[in-house]
Amino acid sequence: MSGHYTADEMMTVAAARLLRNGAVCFVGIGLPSTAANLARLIHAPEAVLVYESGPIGAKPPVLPLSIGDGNLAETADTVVSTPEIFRYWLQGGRIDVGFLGAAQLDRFANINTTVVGPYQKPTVRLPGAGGAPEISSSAKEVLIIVKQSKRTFVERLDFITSVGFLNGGDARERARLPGKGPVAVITDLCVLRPNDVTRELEVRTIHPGVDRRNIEESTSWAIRFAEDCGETEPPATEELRVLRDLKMRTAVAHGDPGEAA
Amino acid sequence: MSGHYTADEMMTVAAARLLRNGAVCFVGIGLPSTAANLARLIHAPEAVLVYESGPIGAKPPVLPLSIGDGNLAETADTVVSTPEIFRYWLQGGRIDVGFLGAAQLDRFANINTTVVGPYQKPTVRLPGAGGAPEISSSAKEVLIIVKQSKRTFVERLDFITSVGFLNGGDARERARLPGKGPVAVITDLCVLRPNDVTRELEVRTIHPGVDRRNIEESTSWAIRFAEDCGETEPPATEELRVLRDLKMRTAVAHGDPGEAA
Amino acid sequence: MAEWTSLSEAVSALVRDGDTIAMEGFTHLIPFAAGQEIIRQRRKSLSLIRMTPDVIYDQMIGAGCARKLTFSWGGNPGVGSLHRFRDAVENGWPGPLELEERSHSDLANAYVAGAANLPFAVLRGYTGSDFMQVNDRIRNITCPFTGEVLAATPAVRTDVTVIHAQKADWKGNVQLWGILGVQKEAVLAAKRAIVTVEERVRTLDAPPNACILPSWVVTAVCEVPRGATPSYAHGYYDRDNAFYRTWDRIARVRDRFQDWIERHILQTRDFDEYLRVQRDPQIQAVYS
Amino acid sequence: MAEWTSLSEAVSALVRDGDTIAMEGFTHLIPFAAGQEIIRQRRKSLSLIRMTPDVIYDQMIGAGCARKLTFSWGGNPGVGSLHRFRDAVENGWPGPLELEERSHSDLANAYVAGAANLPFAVLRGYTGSDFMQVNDRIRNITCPFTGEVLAATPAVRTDVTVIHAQKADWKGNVQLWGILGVQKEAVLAAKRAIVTVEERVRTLDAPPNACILPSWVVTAVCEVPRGATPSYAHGYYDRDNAFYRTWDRIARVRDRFQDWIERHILQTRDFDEYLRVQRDPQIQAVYS
Repeated sequence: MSGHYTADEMMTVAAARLLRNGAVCFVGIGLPSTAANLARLIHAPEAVLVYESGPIGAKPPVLPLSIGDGNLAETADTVVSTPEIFRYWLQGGRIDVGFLGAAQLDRFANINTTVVGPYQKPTVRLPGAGGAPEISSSAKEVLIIVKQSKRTFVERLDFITSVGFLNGGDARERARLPGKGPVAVITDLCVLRPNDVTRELEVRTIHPGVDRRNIEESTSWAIRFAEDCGETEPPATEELRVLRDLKMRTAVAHGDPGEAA
Repeated sequence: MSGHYTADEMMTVAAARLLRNGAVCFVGIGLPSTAANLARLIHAPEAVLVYESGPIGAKPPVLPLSIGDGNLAETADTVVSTPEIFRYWLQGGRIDVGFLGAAQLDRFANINTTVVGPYQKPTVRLPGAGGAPEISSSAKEVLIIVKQSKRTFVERLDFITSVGFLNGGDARERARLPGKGPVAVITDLCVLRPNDVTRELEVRTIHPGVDRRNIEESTSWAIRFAEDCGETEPPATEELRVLRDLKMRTAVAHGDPGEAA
Repeated sequence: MAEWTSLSEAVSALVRDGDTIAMEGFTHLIPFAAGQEIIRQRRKSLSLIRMTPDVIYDQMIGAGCARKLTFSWGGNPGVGSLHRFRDAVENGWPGPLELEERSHSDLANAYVAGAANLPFAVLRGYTGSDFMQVNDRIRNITCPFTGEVLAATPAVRTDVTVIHAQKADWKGNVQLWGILGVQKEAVLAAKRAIVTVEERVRTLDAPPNACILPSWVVTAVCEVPRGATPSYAHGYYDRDNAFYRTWDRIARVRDRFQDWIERHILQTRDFDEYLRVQRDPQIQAVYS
Repeated sequence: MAEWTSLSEAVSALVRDGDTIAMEGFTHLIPFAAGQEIIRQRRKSLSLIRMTPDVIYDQMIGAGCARKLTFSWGGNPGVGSLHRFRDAVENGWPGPLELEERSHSDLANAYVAGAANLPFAVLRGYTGSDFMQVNDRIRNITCPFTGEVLAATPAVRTDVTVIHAQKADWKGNVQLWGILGVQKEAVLAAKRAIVTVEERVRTLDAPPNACILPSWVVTAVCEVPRGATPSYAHGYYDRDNAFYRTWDRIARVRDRFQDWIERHILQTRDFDEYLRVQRDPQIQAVYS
């Protein structure tokens, strides 16, 4: 145990713990990249980090700001072209874990990163798909890391960019998607996992200091809690030390402490 | 002019002359490779030789024995994978001239390198297609070099491996093949070109010392001679000198004079 | 064979109003100098293609060069939104922008199909997503052997592709390394190709199997040192992360954006002068 | 993660009777040592895949390992025929050999499809040829955008792929260079992969964008110096052209071939002993 830490730190640490050592992980930029690199520096030194820009086995000394930073290429086992990454490595079935962020998601862990509002006349134009549709379908399993709020945890997506469990139940299997889909969603409040039967997300562990009301008020649908719902293990001293070191090094390297998350 | 030379030398020199400087040439091993490299050493120093094993812009100091000799890779501008050669460079429409050999061909310059006799129970099992079917269809134009005899110039192919003009006339255009097909066939007796209308091969120039009877007796069909059929320019002293130098260097490098053709 | 020219001449001769144009570079080697020269020469009605529009297309869209955008991820990497892109899509400013939206995997495959002279690409993708409802150019295709249904998308072919690379030799053979993105495919899918390079060298001395574009697939090659800044050129200079953050402030407001374009691009003669303006602390004080 | 083992152990554990197996290498880096170990361990009923069967498959076919051959060019490069291949096809000796015949372009594309986990590949090919009459696995497919008709062929997927490479590091990361052929695709299209290498090194120190197969796509890696002879290993040794010519004489006659296999492969313990026999002038006098 560890004294003071932020909700973001709890989220990142909880996400990092779910990446097992040796896993080949297709890493999204931002929160997923932070969590994956934290895992690599703590318990998963043999995790293989793959970025869609082409590096395979990247071991960046500081967090990349963009998906194609030079330190990814310099530290990778090899750097292939972007078509090859998507064709041979992701679609080819070589990725154990896809690690994604999300702008919005629904109770079945489907993701929207495209638009808020109607597609042709959006209220907010989001960045779009990137690699996520094929990561979410082809990776053997998917982890999603996202800050929880009524804006992100929505009743109904305006656009399905990347699939989770579609309408739930065996819908994903019936659609013959290669991978088994999201196995966990990690937020700043809790860790959720899909129900074995309905595939609806259920809160499995609640972060220390958070109560059920907080979670319910940060979710647009009537969220369920698993029967055996417990408390998330708080960040260990070592986890916090390594995470803070990493962020500090990153801020120094990129010349802007404010943007280093 | 040049004193004594062999029919093979005449054939190689006549073929080499047809490769224009600057052309990007997809080169078959054996006779085509000899002719293409002779051209490169005489009048076509800027010809770009592409081999199906992956080298682009190969400038081998001696003739390669195999399609993937090390000197092709060492002297190339770049070496790409075999899939890339066929996908981006040949099918991609980047090849000006495909330079092919043949086991058998017919009057419309269709080629057989697959079987003599029925496919399922062949009298002679030939090596097969290699790159030829797609070279003959995708290269902007094709040159064929082959020794002429009733065994090679046949009335009817047992198997069409690589297309020339199919049944002649506009059959090739109707089949929507990307390239315009064989523009010349160079043998040890003569140079043939397709008739503008029927696309049947016609003898355009006869090598010195060869007469029409020789050619007729070396062809299984009633071969036509162009109205303006003339004599092939005999090898110049310089052409012979460079060819013989190349073959000598090749024989020394490969340790077997007998195989260096 | 590639001809060595100035960037101004290359854009003038090879980029035409209404062209379909790809300017690729995946975070690395983004051809910013060329993008700005296109703005400077006031090209219009371009159909822009790029996996990640990035700041290069935010500038071109805001400056009114674009009629259409084909893309797969339109954010400011590591910072947030592309405000000019959003303003065009959300408010039609400075003019309407038609979108053709795909996923990275799709667009990468579509470039491969273009390079390979195929009319379409096949991929495992989009199942369960809403893309097919908004893009009728994403269709299904059935495997003739297994009966499986896969996604098909049309190949990307361009009138002109522009990339930036580390170096080229005197003949115009181009070499790039590090993060390669989709540049080779984008060049091979083009009718005409412009390559800007950090430096012109006597010989490439490239390692075996390096990524080389032979001179004869390139139309014009231009020596433009730092031509990829604010992105980076592996082995030459780092990414200017501060500029990407500053861009967020510049592009957020139309007036400020227009002032920036005017002062940095339209009133400068070339990229060298742009770099001098960009380094002038007095001028830059306004934007930070 | 790849495990370092002896070649004998790798073949024993990973190659099974009846397997579909690709052993690639385009003239360069042909995994001869592995092919001979498969003969030595008397594997049967293999479905062999290789663009150019070359002498490696001539040996395996003649030794009775094969049930089927998928290929695109079956000659002895620079010499002439593969006599054991021809004898199997023309006379069914030592047993019937089913052929699945394609063009190079097709088979290269089919490996790409296998590596990319697609059930089929699309190419411009075969138009006007007789292939479709003898191979019902070459079919047509129609572009859903343009209506063009193209060729489709089934992907290659293998139980096991075997390649030879220049080097691997202690973790089993593999590097090859020079003529790359279709090896990367063949490994990625496989359930299991065996890689023999010229040498085991501490670190690869590879140039950017070198052709690397990460350890975790390889099952077993084996140090077998000269393991590609009589083909060659770029940077290590040249092609043994004389052996390719000698092979023509050995393979032309069944008895002589069987005697050679017996003496060189079945009666030797491993590839090192094969190399000693191969270098023994007294033994070799018989075959020249």
